[in-house]
Amino acid sequence: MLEVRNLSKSFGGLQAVSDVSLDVPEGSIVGLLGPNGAGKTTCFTMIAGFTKPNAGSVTFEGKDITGLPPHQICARGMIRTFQIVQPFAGLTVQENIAVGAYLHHHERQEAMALARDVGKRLGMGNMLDRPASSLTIAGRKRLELARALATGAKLLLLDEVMAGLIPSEINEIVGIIRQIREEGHTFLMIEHVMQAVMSLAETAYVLNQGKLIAHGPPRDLVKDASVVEAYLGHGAAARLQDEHHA
Amino acid sequence: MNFRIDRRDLLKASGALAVTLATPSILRAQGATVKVGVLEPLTGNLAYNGTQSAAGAKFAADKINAAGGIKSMNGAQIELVVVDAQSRPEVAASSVDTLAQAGVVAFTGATASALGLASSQAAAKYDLAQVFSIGTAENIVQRGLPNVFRFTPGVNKCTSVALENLKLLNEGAGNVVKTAAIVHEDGPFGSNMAKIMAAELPKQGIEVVETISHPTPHRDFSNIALRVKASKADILIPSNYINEYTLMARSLRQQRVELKAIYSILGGAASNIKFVRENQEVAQYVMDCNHWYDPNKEDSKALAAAASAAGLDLTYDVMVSYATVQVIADSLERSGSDDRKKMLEALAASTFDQSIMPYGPTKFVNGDNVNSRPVNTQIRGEKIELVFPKEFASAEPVFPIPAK
Amino acid sequence: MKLQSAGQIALVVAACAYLLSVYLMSSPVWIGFTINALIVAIIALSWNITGGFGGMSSFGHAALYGTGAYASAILQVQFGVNAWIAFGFGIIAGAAMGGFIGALAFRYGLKGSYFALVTLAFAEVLRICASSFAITGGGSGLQLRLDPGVGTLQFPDRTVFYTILLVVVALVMLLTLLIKKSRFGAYLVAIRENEDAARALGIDTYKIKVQAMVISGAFGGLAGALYLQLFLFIDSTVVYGSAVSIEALIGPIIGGAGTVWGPLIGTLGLHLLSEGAKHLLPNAPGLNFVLYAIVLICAVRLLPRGLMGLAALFGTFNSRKDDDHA
Amino acid sequence: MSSLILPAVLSGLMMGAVYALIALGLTLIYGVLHIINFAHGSLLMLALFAVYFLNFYLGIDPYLAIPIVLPVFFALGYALQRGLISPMSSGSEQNVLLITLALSMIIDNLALYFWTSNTRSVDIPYAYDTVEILGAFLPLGRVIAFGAALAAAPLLWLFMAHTRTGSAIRAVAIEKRGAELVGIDVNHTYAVCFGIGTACVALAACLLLPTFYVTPQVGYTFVLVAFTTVVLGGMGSLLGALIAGLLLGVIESLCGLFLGESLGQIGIFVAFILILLFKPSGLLGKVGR
Repeated sequence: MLEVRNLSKSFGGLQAVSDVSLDVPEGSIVGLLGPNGAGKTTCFTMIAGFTKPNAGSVTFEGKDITGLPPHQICARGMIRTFQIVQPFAGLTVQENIAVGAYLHHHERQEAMALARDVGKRLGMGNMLDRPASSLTIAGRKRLELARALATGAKLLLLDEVMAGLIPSEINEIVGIIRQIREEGHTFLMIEHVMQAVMSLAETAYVLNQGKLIAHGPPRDLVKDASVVEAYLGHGAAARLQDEHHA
Repeated sequence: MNFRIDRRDLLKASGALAVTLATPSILRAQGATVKVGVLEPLTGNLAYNGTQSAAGAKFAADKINAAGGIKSMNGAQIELVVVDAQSRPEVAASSVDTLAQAGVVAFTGATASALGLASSQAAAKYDLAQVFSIGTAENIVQRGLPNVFRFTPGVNKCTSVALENLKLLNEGAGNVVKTAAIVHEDGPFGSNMAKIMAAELPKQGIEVVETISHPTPHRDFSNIALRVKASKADILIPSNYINEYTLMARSLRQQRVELKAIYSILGGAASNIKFVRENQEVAQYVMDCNHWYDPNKEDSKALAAAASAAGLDLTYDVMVSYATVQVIADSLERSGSDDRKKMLEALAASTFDQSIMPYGPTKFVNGDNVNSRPVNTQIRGEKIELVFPKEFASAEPVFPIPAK
Repeated sequence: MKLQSAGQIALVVAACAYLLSVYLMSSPVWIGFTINALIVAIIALSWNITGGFGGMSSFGHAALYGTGAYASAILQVQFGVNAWIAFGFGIIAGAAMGGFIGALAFRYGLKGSYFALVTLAFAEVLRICASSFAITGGGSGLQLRLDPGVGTLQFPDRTVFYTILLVVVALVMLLTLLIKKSRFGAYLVAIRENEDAARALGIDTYKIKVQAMVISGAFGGLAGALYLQLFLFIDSTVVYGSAVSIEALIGPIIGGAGTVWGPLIGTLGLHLLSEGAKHLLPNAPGLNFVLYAIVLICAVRLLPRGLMGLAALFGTFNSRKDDDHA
Repeated sequence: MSSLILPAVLSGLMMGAVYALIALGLTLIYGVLHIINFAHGSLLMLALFAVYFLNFYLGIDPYLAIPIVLPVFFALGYALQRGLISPMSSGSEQNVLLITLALSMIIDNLALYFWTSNTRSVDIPYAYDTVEILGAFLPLGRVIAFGAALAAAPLLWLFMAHTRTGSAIRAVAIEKRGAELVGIDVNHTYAVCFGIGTACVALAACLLLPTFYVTPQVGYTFVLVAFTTVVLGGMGSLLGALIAGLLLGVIESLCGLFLGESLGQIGIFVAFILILLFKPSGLLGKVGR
């Protein structure tokens, strides 16, 4: 569904992303992992059209979308969310979702009806009329998902949708993502919470210092020495091995 | 603030505040009175001229009242109703409503043409006469409004009289002046004056070698002084407001511009005594064709004394405003009524020749006083002398500037 | 419009009652004063589209106002075009100027105070141009020939003009309401709150912002063209001066930016305040502005979300109706 | 005309120095507090009056008034920010705008009421003195202002770079929250910054008055140019303001020479629009938004 080939980006002299390729098959959940500053979010911004890559291509459903502006990419059915969720504060929850729904439903009544529908599906039925600014972090994360779903997107790029949540809230979101996937959506998600990635993603890619260092099923990746080193520092894999044996 | 406004809304509904708010400032109130409006910009960028004008009107009213008021109305005292046009046309127009509500019989104003155009148009709806103190734009008297009475000359007359006087002066000096540079503000007066000058000066054998317009305010006159200097003009003809005139005069001096004469037209500073005091050296011998009173009249002397007692600089704004109140008082005397329509008739029929201005008998044709005229003043020492025409002159003109 | 509280309803009722009471008072002072306030209210409503809903604070709405006034005046004075047609072109010219400024400014992603200052500069450029070229009458400005009549859009009877203005203001507010309730309005608010999130949700933010400037420009041009028909005279300072730009933003902010009624209520409130100050200090020109400014500062302190925001705090309804029935 | 180009450039530089002086204070306030101080022009006017009255009543030369006027205006600026702008605005940018607008109305109209709108200028013995440079006569007062601007901008920059107060101001400008966390009193720092900005405008007044005049409206003559200078130089950049001021002075002077003085001022604003469109961060600005 999504094919990223040899994507590269540098800011000034700093190579933020170099030569990244990844595939997201339809109906799958793919994780994008890596330590802070690895270039994950930069990848997202390029895939979703917020910044133009220096090199490489992004193909969505067989069509080249490299360098298209975000709103056009969104119109084709791929949408990103943001790590720091900021609902549209002046609007209610339902109106927030409707902003997404307006993409394919120009009439207010239709958009609001769809927004209510999506909101209910994500368990926000009782807070539709609340001002979005009154939501908790978990509520805002859900709202972010709901807005994205309301656009009718087929592929959702989720940027740390679980960061800042307590375990019970994480479980709820994991459940919701599963449910959405059942409805036929595809996910590419940046995630730090390994527990979530392990339980959700079929495959994951690991970025370090802008380069892909590993990919495969998450369960295998956590055993990969280079991945562990990237997260915990040089020599960590060896130390872990030692501890394991000790 | 919120509840205050709410309370106002309630009051308004009852109409109570409408009456109180509509009552403008009243300077005098005693016995039988007749109200005359003064519509001037007391705040905003025209505040200086507006305040001077309002002061002039007050001097006139005080003088007339002290002399027994309007005799045909049993000595009714003139009560001035002063409103602030805030240097904005829409405020000038709505101030006319305030004046009408207050029951003025006529009003004087409004310093700038833009304000006067708006106020006289608004006043036309009330058949309320506006006697223009200053209102030089010619379209003021070209709209066919029956309530417009421009007592003082407009830009066309100011410029043509200035041209005539210049011709006489130049002939008297053996036609030493052959080239001229014009520096003017880019407002209606300056632009029109420059247009007329460019067409007429060559007919008197003076070539216009440089014409420079500048905005108001303008911060730096170095370039202008340099261009005047480079043009090698014999005479500089400026027309601008006092601030710009001050800066220009300094720059001319600093850039060592040699001129045979500076001959300004409605110059903002050349007939301003404050400018003369603060800029003694550069002000000397500057000539100005402007609104000015006849210094020999008794009323003029009294005005000069009153202004000096009040610590007020005697500018042309004070003089013309004084005179317009005189004109209104004369018409009141003849109509004997505070009826606005009768006032219009009385003004239209005015032949008043007792004002402090050196004008012939007043005669309004299409609202323009055909017997108004500007005069020439010249800065001499610490004084501003009237030098032209001869019959009112307090000093002989010095032209060109004597070599040092 | 969904008013959120009894306080807001009271405020709106008070404003309407005031506007209608002007008919009953038959006082020329009040009608003249309210006419001026209503013209300002239209430019305030114009500012509200971009500044209130879209969060793009402009300091140069005079650019739109002046363009509307000058376009109409030039057509009438220099080309003898019928007043109605010229009036229409005034609105179009305002819209075009809005689109032009928006297209340039947003193309390069100007936001916040940068956008504010660039609009200010545009107004200033236009003011200088208008005072320099012959077609705009240069420094002399442009004067329409006094010729009362429906055909020339000149109404000497001010009650008639007042009624026309009321209808125009009502129409502009109705359009504002429709915008607020539309996809476009929701998009504008989304852009105001978080432009990146809006882009991610498929909103062509550049297009929406330019469109908002076009609509704002049309309202601004309308206000300018109405000013011309009322006073028949304009010059560069009168219509392109910064006083217009300030009036355009001060009313909505005090009244409540991004609301339908805020700009009107704020403008009326401020005009009443200014008139009241003049009344309280009649013989001290200048001091009335000081009083006005002091009250303004207090108002800013006490009304962080404008009059409508304050009123919303009083008598809030507990049971809110569902929004999509509106 | 060509013989006038050099003198025009020189007099443009002289005028530009005045713009830079006025913009210095504004750019400091703009760069740190992120507010557009609409009262800046009014504060300039107030300072001009202060200098004028010191000269008129006490015979103090405008240049000698600097050590008197600067501390007074620093205190005034500090008090305004601490006592009025900050508490009244509740931290909202729009509110700050309205408050500085209202403040300028108050200052302007009080000045009009108490001092009337008369044009005043100081009578000093060297009013007409000039300095001859490359065949051009430059007013002495302007040359002094030029030198002072050249000195003031780097001095202020050094102050910001190398003093404790300076680094506190910079810290607050970059990251308010973070500065708070490391124990910087943000409100105090803001007020100090506003005070320095106001003192800068007072310095500009001392240097401007010998070659200019003062009326209650005089602030408007400079305030728009000052904004332009700030943005052109890069918001918050002191050296940028200096360069931009000089550049604008020259642009204005040359445009005035070739397009006519009326249209000449358009050069300033066209330069302004162009820089905002193509390099919104300004000549020496670091961050563009």
